[in-house]
Parts: sequence; C-alpha cells; structure tokens
Amino acid sequence: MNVAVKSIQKILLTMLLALAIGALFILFIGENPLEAYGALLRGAFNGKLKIGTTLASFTPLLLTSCAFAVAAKAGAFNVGVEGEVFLGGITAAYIGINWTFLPAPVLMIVCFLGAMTVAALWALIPAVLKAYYRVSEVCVTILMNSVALYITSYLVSGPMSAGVANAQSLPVTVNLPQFMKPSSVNAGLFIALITVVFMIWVLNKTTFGYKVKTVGTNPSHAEYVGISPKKIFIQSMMLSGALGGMAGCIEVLGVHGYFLNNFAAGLGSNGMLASLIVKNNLIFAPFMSFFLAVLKSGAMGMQQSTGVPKSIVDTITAVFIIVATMELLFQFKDKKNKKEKSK
Amino acid sequence: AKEAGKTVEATAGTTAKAASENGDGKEKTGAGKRVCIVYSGNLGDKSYNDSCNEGAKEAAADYGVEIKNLEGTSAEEWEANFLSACEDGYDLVICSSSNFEEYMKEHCASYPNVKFAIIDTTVEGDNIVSISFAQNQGSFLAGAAAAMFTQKTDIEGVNPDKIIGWVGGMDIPVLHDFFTGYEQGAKYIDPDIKVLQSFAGTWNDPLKGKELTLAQFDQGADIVMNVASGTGPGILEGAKEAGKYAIGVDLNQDNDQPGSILTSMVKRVDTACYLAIQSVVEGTFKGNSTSYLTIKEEGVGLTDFSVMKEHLGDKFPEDIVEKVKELEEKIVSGEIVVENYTGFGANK
Amino acid sequence: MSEYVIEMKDIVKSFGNVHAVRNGQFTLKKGEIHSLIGENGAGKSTMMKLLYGMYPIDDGSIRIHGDHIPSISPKIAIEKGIGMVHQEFMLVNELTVLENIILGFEPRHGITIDFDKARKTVEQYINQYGMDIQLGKKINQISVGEAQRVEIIKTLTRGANVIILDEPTAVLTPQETKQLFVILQNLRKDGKSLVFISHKLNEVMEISDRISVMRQGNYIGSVSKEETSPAELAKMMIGREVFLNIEKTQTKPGEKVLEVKDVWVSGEKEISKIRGVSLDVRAGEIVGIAGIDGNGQSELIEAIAGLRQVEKGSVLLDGKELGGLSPKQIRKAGLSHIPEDRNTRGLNRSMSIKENLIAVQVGEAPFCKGVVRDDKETLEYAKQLSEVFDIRPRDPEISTQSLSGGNAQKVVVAREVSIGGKLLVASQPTRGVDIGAIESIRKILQEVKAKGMGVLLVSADLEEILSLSDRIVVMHEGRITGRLKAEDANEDNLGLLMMGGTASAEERGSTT
Amino acid sequence: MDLGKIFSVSLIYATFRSATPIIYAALCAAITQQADILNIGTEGIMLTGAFAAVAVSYLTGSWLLGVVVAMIAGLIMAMIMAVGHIRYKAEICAIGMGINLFALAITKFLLNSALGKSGTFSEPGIIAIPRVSLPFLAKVPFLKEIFDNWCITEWFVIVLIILVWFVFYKTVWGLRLRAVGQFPMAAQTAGINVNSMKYRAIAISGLIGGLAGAHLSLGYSKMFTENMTNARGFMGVAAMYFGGAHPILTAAGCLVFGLTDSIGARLQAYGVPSQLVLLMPYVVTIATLAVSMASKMAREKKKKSALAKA
Ligand SMILES: Nc1ncnc2c1ncn2[C@@H]1O[C@H](COP(=O)(O)OP(=O)(O)OP(=O)(O)O)[C@@H](O)[C@H]1O
Ligand SMILES: Nc1ncnc2c1ncn2[C@@H]1O[C@H](COP(=O)(O)OP(=O)(O)OP(=O)(O)O)[C@@H](O)[C@H]1O
Ligand SMILES: [Mg+2]
Ligand SMILES: [Mg+2]
Repeated sequence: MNVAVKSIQKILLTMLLALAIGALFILFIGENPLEAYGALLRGAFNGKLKIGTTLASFTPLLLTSCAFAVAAKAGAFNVGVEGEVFLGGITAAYIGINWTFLPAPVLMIVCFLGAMTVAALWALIPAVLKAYYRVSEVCVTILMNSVALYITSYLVSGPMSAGVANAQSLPVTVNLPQFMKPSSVNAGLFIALITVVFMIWVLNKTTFGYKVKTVGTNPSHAEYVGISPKKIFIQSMMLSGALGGMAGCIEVLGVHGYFLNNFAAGLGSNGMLASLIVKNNLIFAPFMSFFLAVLKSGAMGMQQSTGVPKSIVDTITAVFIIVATMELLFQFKDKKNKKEKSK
Repeated sequence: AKEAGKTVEATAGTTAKAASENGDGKEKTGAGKRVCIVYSGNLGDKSYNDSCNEGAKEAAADYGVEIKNLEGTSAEEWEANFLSACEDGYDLVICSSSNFEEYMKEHCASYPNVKFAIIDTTVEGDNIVSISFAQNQGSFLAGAAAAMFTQKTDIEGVNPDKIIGWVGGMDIPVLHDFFTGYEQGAKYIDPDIKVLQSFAGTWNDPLKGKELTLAQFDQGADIVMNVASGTGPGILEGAKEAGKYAIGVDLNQDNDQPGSILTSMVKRVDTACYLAIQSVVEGTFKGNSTSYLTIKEEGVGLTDFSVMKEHLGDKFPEDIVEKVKELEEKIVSGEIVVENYTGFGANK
Repeated sequence: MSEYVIEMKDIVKSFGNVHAVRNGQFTLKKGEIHSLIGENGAGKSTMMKLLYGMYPIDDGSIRIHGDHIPSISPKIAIEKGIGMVHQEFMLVNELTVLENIILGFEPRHGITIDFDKARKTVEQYINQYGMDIQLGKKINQISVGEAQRVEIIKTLTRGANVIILDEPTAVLTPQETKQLFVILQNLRKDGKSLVFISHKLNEVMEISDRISVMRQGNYIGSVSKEETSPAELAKMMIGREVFLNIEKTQTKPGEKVLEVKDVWVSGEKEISKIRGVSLDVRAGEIVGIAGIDGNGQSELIEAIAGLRQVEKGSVLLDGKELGGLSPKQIRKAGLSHIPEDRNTRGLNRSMSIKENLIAVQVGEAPFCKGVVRDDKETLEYAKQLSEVFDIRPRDPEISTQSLSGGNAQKVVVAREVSIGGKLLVASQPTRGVDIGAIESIRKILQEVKAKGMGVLLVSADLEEILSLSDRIVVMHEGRITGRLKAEDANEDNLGLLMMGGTASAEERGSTT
Repeated sequence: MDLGKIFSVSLIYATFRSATPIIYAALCAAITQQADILNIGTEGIMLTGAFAAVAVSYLTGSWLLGVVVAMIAGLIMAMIMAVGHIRYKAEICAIGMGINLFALAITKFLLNSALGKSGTFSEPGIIAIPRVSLPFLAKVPFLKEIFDNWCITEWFVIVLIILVWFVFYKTVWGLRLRAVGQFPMAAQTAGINVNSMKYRAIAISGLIGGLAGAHLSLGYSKMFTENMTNARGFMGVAAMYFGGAHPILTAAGCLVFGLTDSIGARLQAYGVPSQLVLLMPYVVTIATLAVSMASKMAREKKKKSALAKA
C-alpha cells in the first residue's frame, strides 16, 4: 500500500483511539466528551487569538524539535535543548538591550547571531565531554539544564534585572513584528519554518548532512573513511545548540520583548518529545510539533471554556501523546499484508 | 520613574472582613456578573493563590458573581489565559500576581469595556485597579516575633543562639521586600540577631524547602519564616520534624503543623480579590487607582498566636504578643518606618 | 525412527522482498559431517538459522529425530539437542568466557550461579576435546580462534548432538583450522552430527562425509565426498569453472611507497601491541603479512591508516611523514584501505550502495557542487563501478543492509581501488567471501599491483598470502619474526614463524 | 563564615537524606538500563508511587499498605511503558516522557477527585514510614549521631543498593539481563526470551520506582504535592549514567550530588547569591564525572600503550 495513505491511516486511527480513551475520562467526571472536544478544537483554532496562540506555541517547538533531531542524527541524545533556549534568550536580551549603538535591523541580526553562538558554545561543553572523554551527554545535558536556568535566573534578578516585581530583564529595543494580535505569534514563525526547511535540506542534500548521517549510524566507519566522528558530533551538537538558541531569541524578541525568568520551561522537553515520537525524522517532526502545539492550546481552550478541570485536560493530552508514540497500527497493517501474501 | 504623591485609595481601608459583614443580608447584586481570575501557578499552594481564591469564593457567596479560575504554570499559559479572559467578555479580570504586569500593560487598553485588577504590583490604565501589599511591614512584625522567640530558651527546641531563619521560593525582587522587613524587624528587637536566608529556587518543591529549613536549624536557627508558596509546606513540615518552629505566610497557616508554627504573616490577597470584585459589583470601580495595603489597612499582619498559645500553655511568651501590638502601633503611627526593597513601597 | 536426525523439506523464507530461501532441502544423518556450500547469499545461513528457530519459516516442514516440529525457537532447538555456532560470534564482550558458555543454562545455587559447578562441567568438556580455553577472561581479551572454541564448548555443554558451524574457519589460521578439524572428528566419533558451512572447498573436501549445494535460495543437490571434486562443487555452486590459483604478474618494484620505521603502537591486548616494527612496500609489489589473528596485524594497519596513534617511530607514505595526520589527510596522501571488518568499518550498512561507493570522496568533485551533494554524478559513478566490479544486485540505490558478504566486500574493494592511491592496504580481503568473489578480488589485487600501486596484504589465509605476495613478513606478538621472499616461503616455514618460532638470522628483520 | 557549622556531623545525614530519593530513582533507571532500555519515565513512575503511597496510607492508616500499593502503582505505569515499547514499538524515551506527563496529570486529577484536595495533601491522617535507630549503633558515640532515627526506607536503600548489585552480578537473572542489554542476539541464541526479560526488567524497575515515590511522600516527607518529584527522576537518570548503571557507582554519584546540595543549603545563609549556590551541585557532579572519566581513559590508554613495561 502507498506509504502516505498508510501513515495517514495510522495517524487517524491513533487519534481515534486517543479520543476514545480521553472520552472515557471525561465521561467519568460527568462532562460531555463531544462538548469538551469541541472546546479543544475551538481552543486551538477558533478565531485569530486561538490560531495565533497555537502558532505561537508551535514556533519554538519547531526549532527545539529540530534541534533535538539534528543532534540525534549524529548519535547524540541532547536533553539540553532547554538550557540552550535559556541561554540564547538571555544573550538576545542582553544584546537587544545594550547594543543600541547598532541600527535596528543590524541589531536584530546580531541578537540572533549572539544567541545562537552562545547556545552553541553551551552545547559544546557536553559535546566535547562526550567526544573526548566519553562522558554521557544525557547525564551532562540533564544537569546543565538546571545550571542554565540558575544562571539566567541570577542574571535577571541581579545584574540584568528590570527592577520590577518580577525577575525579568528590561525590554529589548528591537522586536520581531507580531501579527494576528493580540496573540503573540510573530515573524519568528517564518524564521523558524525557513530554518527547519533549511535544516532538512542541509541534512539530506549537503556533504555535511551526509557526514552527520554517517557518524550517527556508524562512527567507526566514518572514522575509517576520513570523517572525524568527534568533529562531526561536536558540530551537530553545536548546530543543535544554535537552533535552541534561535528559539530562545525568537521568544525574547518576538513573544515577550524581554527576558522572563524560566520562560522556556517545557520548550526543550516538548520539542524532544515531538522529535522522539517520530523517531527523529526531520520531515515529520514539524508536524508532530504542530500536533503538540494544537494539543497545548486546545487544552488551554478547554480549561477556558468548559468545566473540565485542568488535570483532566492534561490527562487527556498525555493519553494522546502516549498513544501517538505507539506504532501499533502500522504493525497491524503489516501483519495483515503478510497474511494476504502467504495465502 | 513614577510621579510621586499618587493616591492611595481610601476604600482600601475596608477589610475583607468588614466588607463581608456589609455583604451579609444583601441580595445577590452581583448575579450575572462574570469574573475571571488568572493565576500564575496552580491552586492548592495553601498560600498565595489559595488565599486569592478564597477571597473570590467569599465574594461569589456574597454577591452571586460567577467565578472562573484559570491556572497556568508557564509564561505561555499565563499570557494565553489572560488574553482569552480579555476576549471572553468577563466583567472583571483579576490578575492574581505581578507575573501579569507586562501583559496588562500591553493589552488592557485594547479592551476598554473590561475591568482589570492586578494584585501585588501596580499597573497604570484607565480600566485597571492595582492592589499591592506592604509585605515588608508584615515581615517586620514576623522578624520581631522570631527574634524574641529565639531567645525563649525555656521553650522546648529553642536554643540560646541568636539566630533565626528565612526560606524563600524563587529568588525574585518581591521576596527581597519580605526579607528586608523581616531582617529589620529582627534587628529592631536585638541588633545581634543573625538572620539566615535561603532560596529554594522553585515555588513547588516542598522537599527542597524542607532540606533548606533543616539546614538552617543545623546552623543554629530555631525558627524559620516561610515565604515559598508551594515549597512552603516542606518548610513547615521541616520545623515540625526537627522539633523547631516556623512562621507561615500569606494565609493563616498556624494549623498546618499545629504547635510548630508560631504565627503566620498574613497577606490579605483574599481581601484584595474581594475588594476588586466588590468594587465592580457595587459600581465603585475606579480605574487607574492604586491600593497599597499596609498594616493600617489590615492588608498585612500577623495571626493571633492562638494555636501556639494553646500548644505551649503557660510557657507561651505573652510578651511577644504585646510587643507585636506595640510595634504595629508604632508602624501605623509612623514612628517606625519599615524599609522597602528597591522598587517596592507605596510610591513605587 | 527415521535415519535422519534432521529433515528440512520444501523450506521457504523471505525477508520483505528478499527471497532468502525459495526451495530449501536439507537432511542430516546421525554421526556425519555434512557440508553446506554455496555462493554468498545462497541462503545457507538462513537455512540453519531457521533450523535453530531464529526466525519462523514461511513454508515447509522441519523434523528433528523424526518428530515434526511445527514452530521452533532457539530454546526448543537447544532442548532438542541442536547447537549452532553462528557466523558472527554470539558472545557478549563484557562477560567472561565462562559466563558466556553457561548463559541460559546456568547451574544454580538457589538464585545465584554455581560457578564452581559450572567450571567443573565446562572443564570436563575442555579436557575431553583437548581445547585451549581460558575461562576467566573477558571475550574482548581472547583471540578469534579461542572464541570459536568457546562457541563449540557452548553447544556441547548444552548437550547438543547436532552442531551447526556456520563458516567456522573463515577467521582461523591453518593451524587453528587443523585443530578445529581434530575437534570435529572427535565429535563425530562421539556420535554427534555436524553441519559445516564453508567457502573453502579444500576444507570441505577434507572434512565432510556429504556435501549439499545451494544456489540463490534453491537446493541444487547433495553428493558424497567420494563422488565429487572441488571443481565439480564449484561448478554446482556458481555454474561455471573457477580458477583460484591466479598467475602472479611479474612487475618490477619501484620506489618505496610505504616505510614503517621502528613503530610502536598501543594494542587492545598485551600480545597485539606493536613493539618496534619496521617494514616497507614498493610500488608494484605485494607484501604479505602472515600471522595468527590478533598478533598485532590489525593494530599495525590501523596505525598506518591513522585510526590508531603511533606512539613511537614513523610511518612514511610516498615519502611523506604520516605522524599526526588525520585519517582523511592520510587518504589524501595516497592510501587506499580495505579493512578487515567490512560490517562496521568498511561499510555503512544503513546507507545505499551508491553512498558507500563514494564514502571517501564525499565533499569532493565531482560528487558535490559547493556543499551540495550531486546525486546524479554519484549515481553515474556507482553504476559504472557496479558494472566493472560485478556488484550484485546491479541497483546502486538499494541499501547495503541486504547485500551478501561477497557483494558487500566487492563494494568496499571497488571503492578503495577506484580512488587510485599509491598504497593499498588490504586486510583479510576475502574473508567469508564465496569462491566466485574470491577469484575476482584476487584478480583485482593483481591488477592494482600491475598498475604500479604498492599493496600491503594481511591475511590469515596462508594460501592467499602465498599465492599473491612477492614478499612476506611474519608477525608474532607484535613483532616481526621473519621476512621471506615468496619463492622461499611455504606453509610449513611460515606456520613455524607464526607460532613465534625463530628464523635464521638473515631472515630476521633489523629494527633500525 | 563558620565552617564548623557547615561541615558538621549533621551534614552526613543531610547528604544521605537528600541523596536517597535520587538513589532510588537511579536504581529504578539502572535496572532497565542493564537491558539497554533508557527509562525516562522514572519521574512519572515515582510520582505515581508518591501519590499512591500517601493516598493509601491516609485512607487505610497503614504505611506498609501505602508502600505496597505505591509499588503496584509504579508497576502499572511501568507496564504501560513496557507494552507500548515492546509490543507496540513505541520509542522508549517518547513513551517515557508520555508517562511523565500522564503521571503528572493523573495524580493531580486523583488528588482533586479522590482526596478532594488540590496542590498539597498533608493531612495528619497520613501515616509516615516509621523512623528507627539501630540499637547497636546507639552505643557508638559518633555513629550514633549520624545514624540516629533514620527512616526505614533510608535504611532500606542501602540494602537495595547491595541487593541490586548482587542481582546484577551474582544471579542467573542478572547475567541474563546483562546479556540481553549488551547483545540481545547472543541472549536469544542462548535460548533466552529477550522480550520477556525486558518486560521483567521494566516491571522491577516500576516496583522500585514506586518505592522511590513512597519514600518521597511517606519517608522523606509526609505529604503529597503536585509534581513533588521535581525532576528527581531525571536526576536519577543522570546519576545512573554517572555510574554507568552500576548500582554502587550510581549511588556514589547521587551522594556527590547530595553532598554539594547539602553544603549549598548551608552556604546560602551566608549571602552567596542563591542561584549560584543552587547550581553548584550540578556543576560539581558534571565536573566529578568528567574528571573520573578522563582519568579512567588515561588509565586505559596507559594499559594499552606499547611503551609501557609489561
Ligand atoms: N534478516 C535478514 N533480513 C533481510 N535479508 C536477509 C536476512 N538474512 C538474510 N537475508 C538475505 O537472504 C539472502 C540469503 O542470506 P544467507 O545469509 O542465508 O546467505 P548465505 O548463504 O549464508 O551467504 P554467505 O555465504 O555470505 O554467508 C541474502 O540475500 C541476504 O541478504
Ligand atoms: N536482521 C537483519 N536485517 C537486515 N539484514 C540482515 C539482518 N541480518 C542479516 N542481514 C543481512 O543479511 C546478509 C546475510 O547475513 P549473514 O549474517 O549471513 O552475513 P553474510 O552475508 O554472510 O555476510 P558476512 O559473510 O560478511 O558475515 C548480510 O548482508 C546481513 O547484512
Ligand atoms: Mg552465511
Ligand atoms: Mg557470510
């Protein structure tokens, strides 16, 4: 059977199953599942604000899922995307606030470059430890996320504090234009989309992509044909970091307009989730990110407009995700095919 | 730089208690009014957010207004919830914490028909009322009480060291406003008192709070003030477990670990919330007004020590209660000026 | 009771679109050694894996001792007395030899392992068959030959009376093969039935009672040893005559392309550390390194290729010092390298033939424009190489995952000899490859030499060393124990040197 | 700064106390890791256990029952993961993260609906895991101070570390488990059912994860709070990597973290910016790991060197 039809079928059946399990929960607390699901859809898509909100939460996920996948292609399990988002964000904020001697368009570009550079350097640490000392990058990146959080938290409640009730920085002087107001979706969406398309192109069409794939699938072979696994591993971790940093920069310049303490909580892990569900396939990852963004804003919508408590909404979201991870419907099809063949 | 001499609303003088007395016997004038409260966290922290929710519930009971609570744990959710509340035609949107400050500045003007209230900070706007608290004053009393208590060596668990503790949640400016008052209060009683300060770095890890509290006890403190929202229950439990003492915050937490909590520094978030709803129901809502609830307005203060009194019996040091009363008066009269952390205070 | 211990009838097995076995027939009599031969990818391993229950069969029937077994798993197979020594050793590196042997059948002491009892049982078998095995070592510390014996002991301790050996000799030296054959003969004497898979027809002729031939998943026929000859078997296997003894082309050696001067290299094991080795290779000659596997040959090759650090001494390629150069720079300097392990080093099994063929030229013209890869050029080039080197199937787009051993090896060889370097290092170039492929790979090595490349050949197969090399050096425990001209070498004197025996003073290499 | 007050005897217990939940979590992760399964779901399993323990202890008044039910709850969560991963081919880390989200939501939901509370549940009716002092230690002056009044689950974690070590390296099951993790094909050819081993590993991991949760809510504290694990499960995974899934090295990693954490808790009082103190345990753990790996590599390199005297 056609692969595309098959995957669509899989997705639809997965959704149905998840919806059915979710419905049980909703019935259990005595609400109407249809109404709740209606609210979920409305929450994600009804009107400019909701669509905008969905797109706004889609934007960073696009980049963080891509960041995770890029590292995974080289064989790294980069849990540290979240920390990279934080550091990218704080750098963008620092530059955006202080380097006002630059003309706005240049400043904007410098913000991006700075954010990506700092985040890439941050990712360099676990990469080097792994490549040269075989220190597990999973361990180091989990720990480094907390470090990144505390560093940024220190900066915005200390040296970079805006002096208001919250731990946040002064506003940046350049902003990515927002559209679909009042939601905070902004030009970052397009930057992210273009970046992801570019990354797909890089990994599939360029020499670098070939090298990454080689290192990720067989480092020993890579070394033998003259591709340095260490170098490529480090480069893709840094690339991954840069993508995370870019997400942070977009959040600061596009969404908040300043650095807000702990703003990236969950952005890294959700991106990682999106990427993992599709087994780090860069082409599917954006769709999964979108699905997660829809779930997220739909869940908020459900809370906003029905009596379904947030815990139920979150439970249903989790069930959706668990079901989505399973490839069972694929398997089901394969088995059936085989049976038909052997007959 | 804000202009000085801003009006401190007199209406704030009414406390929630007084207000609810007024409310009694009234018909539900607020029926049909819809109020949305957006939280920067979840309900159930037994502290700040719950206090706010309590005020809302009281108002709902008194006026029959419809309340919608929107919880959110990330900045993204806060903004989305806030905007959704703006759009969904509520009469009043209450932003429960300073986390909403920027969103209000950005969006409130676009919704001239919606009334907004923000608690714990000040935002200007024709359709906004702001209510904040002199947490430094309340903390001053708590610090004074703690400083006296730590020297009552006849009470079990109290050591002769002149050391008291303070554990906060996240290290953010508003918490430093608490600490400033707390330290000042302690030193006022005895300049030799040493105040230990720790931050858990999180609002919702009671175990971390407990660990920090136990560490402060190890270092000689015997009473620790909790300013940590969801991290707080751990602080209180730590006191109980170590056989030492704690001071609660926001809500009256004296009964959470009875016998281990000297008093609670109550911050009447419930009053603030109640007042905001009341003003909308009664039509007294006046945009661009700021209320700064101090001891005078009973916006902050200590609980009446009754739980502790019951627990300690004869050993209960009555002088603390008296001293606290005295200090209260001195603060109200202006004899004692409690310092603020930069960026806080009535004229902020 | 049937006369056969094993009967496999009308077996069919496919993996996706690959029809590994179309019409498989196999029978095994009690107490016989039955060889199964065929080209790479003929389906030999698959047949035996099916018997061992590693995958379910699509169709056909399997009888063991006359009983029809409807569905079989390794556990059932083991219970029925079947043991299998797999082509790739099924040994867990991080565990000790003893732990590997008892895995799955551990003698117990409550919930703990009764290591004493285990050791006793295993030692009993070791003594019975006179094998040399150190039970306490970890797998990554023992030689391939020893690992092979561990695998055999493993089947014996589990009470196997049918033992399948899938290409057991591919990695062994002649001496080790001889030892193995003694063991196999002993096993047969004890009434065990053996299945022997090999690509070496002389071995097959030496050891078997009966021989079955497969081709492209089909059963071709069975013959008894007395009634056949290597030539006939080869013909049955590939349908034509094969000539393995290639006429050596005589060329005049030119300049030194490789000089290894007193090189010291770290090793995985004590005996594989290279301690002061010197040798050189001239353009237009083949220098063979003979030696028992694991005596430092791999380390030496890796050091030359820049994959392992040279701790002392120097390596010059075409006069250029290689010390401190990266593998890529060394390749640029003129190195071609056929590695001993095609599966992890030589190929990237998750990529296509096409991609593997240009693996060392990624990022070089004409396979890319700027940073972008040029798919068209790559495909053109790959098609051409597939044609020249007879890589089957002929479609360069398919994954190397499903290639048979011989064709996989041809991909490596094709890539390495087509980049036109100055020196070709060929490590075990025909290991585990069928005779058709052996023939063509050996021919290619001769051609390469004729074109003026220097070739450094490492092989555990003495016959290969003798038939290809112009000069031979022998390695033992990381040192060179002898240097011989091809004319002076024979299996006997080489074998002696390989075991560490001393050669006469003139033959011995000086280290400076 | 008063060093005596920081490095006091109580620091030892504090270190151990704050490391214990992470040790439990790390053991939970180590068991599946030996079968080559990365248990990212540790966090969720633990959280479920924490909730179940408190709920059952409160409702029945028995801490033991609470612990048992917590372990069963952990088991259930783990089995969802196992079936999803083995039977339905879910990416193990993806479904693990799904489990974490699910645990977070479902415990909150049950807290609201079954116990009628939100946020924190800390009723006096919760019966905590008892604390005991070992009588023979009570006589030794220095040890007495350290080992005074430990929670049963704190004692037990020591037993568990040794037990897990024993199971991994001394038992039949452990041998098979490691074989499955290191070379599944070899295990299969040895007649071992690889999938059933994986199921069992995940199941046991679930039991330990549940116990980890029970310790958190009934031993370390006496309450349940939403998300009370607060990334301790992830820390456990990190510690498991720190020790290469070896129970003793893993526990050592946890103790390094616990020690710096406890020193930090004492240092904060001296006006060091809180964030800098809070990030210290993470940095120290990374540094320790990096140094130990680097020296291990140096040793290996020396061992392999041809220049070394044999
Ligand atoms: N697990 C598998 N998945 C896909 N294809 C397979 C698998 N196992 C074997 N094949 C394919 O089946 C065919 C037969 O393989 P098999 O291993 O039986 O050959 P063989 O006769 O043992 O060859 P060799 O002499 O190289 O060992 C080959 O084309 C091989 O690529
Ligand atoms: N599980 C599998 N999935 C896909 N392909 C497989 C699988 N197992 C084996 N193959 C492929 O089938 C082929 C035959 O397998 P086999 O183990 O007999 O190796 P081979 O062809 O004899 O190669 P070699 O002689 O180099 O070991 C190999 O090319 C191998 O890559
Ligand atoms: Mg084979
Ligand atoms: Mg083969």
